[in-house]
Amino acid sequence: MSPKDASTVELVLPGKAEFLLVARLATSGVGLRAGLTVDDIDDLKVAVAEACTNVINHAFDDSIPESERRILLSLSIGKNEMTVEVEDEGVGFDPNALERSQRDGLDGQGGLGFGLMRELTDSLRVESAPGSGTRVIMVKRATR
Amino acid sequence: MSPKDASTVELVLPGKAEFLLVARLATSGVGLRAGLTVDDIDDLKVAVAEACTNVINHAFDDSIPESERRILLSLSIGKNEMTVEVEDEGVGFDPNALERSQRDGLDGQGGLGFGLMRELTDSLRVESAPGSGTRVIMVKRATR
Amino acid sequence: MKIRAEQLDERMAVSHVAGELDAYTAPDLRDALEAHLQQGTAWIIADLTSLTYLDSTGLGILVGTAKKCRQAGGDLAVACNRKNLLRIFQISGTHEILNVVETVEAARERLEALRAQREERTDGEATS
Amino acid sequence: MKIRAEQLDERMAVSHVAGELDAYTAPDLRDALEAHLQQGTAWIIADLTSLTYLDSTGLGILVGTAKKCRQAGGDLAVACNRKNLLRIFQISGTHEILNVVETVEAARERLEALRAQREERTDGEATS
Ligand SMILES: Nc1ncnc2c1ncn2[C@@H]1O[C@H](COP(=O)(O)OP(=O)(O)O)[C@@H](O)[C@H]1O
Ligand SMILES: Nc1ncnc2c1ncn2[C@@H]1O[C@H](COP(=O)(O)OP(=O)(O)O)[C@@H](O)[C@H]1O
Repeated sequence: MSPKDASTVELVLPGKAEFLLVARLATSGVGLRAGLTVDDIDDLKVAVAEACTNVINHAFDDSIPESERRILLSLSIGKNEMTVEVEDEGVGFDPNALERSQRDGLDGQGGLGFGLMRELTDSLRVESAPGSGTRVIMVKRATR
Repeated sequence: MSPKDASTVELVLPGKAEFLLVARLATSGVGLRAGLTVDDIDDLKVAVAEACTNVINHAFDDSIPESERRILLSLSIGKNEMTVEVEDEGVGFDPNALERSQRDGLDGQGGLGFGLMRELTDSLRVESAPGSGTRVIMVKRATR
Repeated sequence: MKIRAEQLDERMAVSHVAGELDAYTAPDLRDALEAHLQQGTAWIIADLTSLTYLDSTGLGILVGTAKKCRQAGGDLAVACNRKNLLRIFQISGTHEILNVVETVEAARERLEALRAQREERTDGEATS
Repeated sequence: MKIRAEQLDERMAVSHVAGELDAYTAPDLRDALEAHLQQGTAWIIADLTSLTYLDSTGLGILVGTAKKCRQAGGDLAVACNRKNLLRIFQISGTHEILNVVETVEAARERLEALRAQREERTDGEATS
């Protein structure tokens, strides 16, 4: 792992709920340096935690040993914005099937995670395919 | 970079003072999960920041482009303790020369950083040599 | 996250929740709310006025508990006054079904009112 | 980190510092303290009662400023009451030379006393 530039922080976190706190704190720290407001940061913390929680809940099947269940989190300071990438090397999924599951909403088995990510950031992109891991890219602009 | 086990968080930070805050916040998060007290964490945050500040101030000469000036921070949860490694691929130094510089104390040009790291942790090891980068390994036990 | 249980009357209780509610701490909240239901308390207030963080995992537990409360003849209300958390209730569309109000007092009033309605309806059915 | 300057009298000023003082924010404190000296104020109080973080970089600036104050005929005192920061002053051995006391009031008294001593001594020299 090597940061793309001198304003990116990269983290490798074990894929366990225990470390969601660390993901949120790192997001806060970079967010402050990126000039985000406290409200922006509150929103982005939830979006980042949703993406990380998805990795923990969905990315790993039994074939992946615990020691290889990792979350790769990249936090980049841009011009009046911050970009977050949440990546895993897990089972992947078909992002096109998402829209269907969104309709279930909270009542069904899911879909709320991506809904919150979309609402709480300014841009959301999901790169995934069955068998090839997942990358979620979110941009949060500084309001002010 | 691949974590040694399922209880290690690894960070790659740009070697700039701007990101010391992120190093401290990540230390807090892992410290809480490691069962450290708030006082333990306050101490360890300073020790980690001292090691990172040294990387920023001493590790890089003009031959190293900004994009390669990185701090590698590894935070591991152990049994009633937490281990921190701060690593750089910079110019390195002779740790044996440290004792001399310590005598200067605050009045001289330095030596306070390692003094604080030693006092604020339960174990400190410095691995370095001119030309081969530096690794500082600190252990903080949970008091309680 | 810290949770403290308070029994208001035979059928109504509060879980006072402080700190951060995420996938790591959520099981503790689920257990605490489940305990109320197990004890026959189906009118539950989740006091989140000291909660600083909430995401979909916490929402899922609150929504699931609200359903169980209703199945048991009661309901759930949430006390919450922090802007960042209220935003989460709003954009997730859970503000109404979770009876989100600003204070524990207001939550209690909300549940008392629902209970009165429920009893009226039952009385009506019984006498019709 | 936030800094607010307050002039107490012609020769004494306070820098009220809040937040975190590390290698990133240190230049701002150095500039603020330097500004007092530039304006001829050599008796300086660093009010760190709202500071939450301090390490060797901040200590370096405080020690450097204390020296300059003394060279200019004044001195520096630090107001600090947080346990974690006091530990840093103690183990770095800077508690005495930085005149660390708990409140801005106590810091002012300390500097007034030093100033009185200094003037007495100067008077003594002048009349001897
Ligand atoms: N990192 C991931 N790896 C594999 N599948 C994922 C990942 N993230 C999301 N998914 C899939 O997308 C679905 C929708 O996710 P989300 O909107 O967060 O809701 P929920 O997590 O509640 O199901 C998940 O149920 C899962 O099937
Ligand atoms: N990461 C590093 N790379 C190169 N040299 C270092 C590094 N860390 C420490 N040093 C050397 O060790 C000396 C002592 O460090 P320290 O005790 O922290 O005091 P100070 O940083 O104030 O000089 C430094 O002056 C420097 O020469």
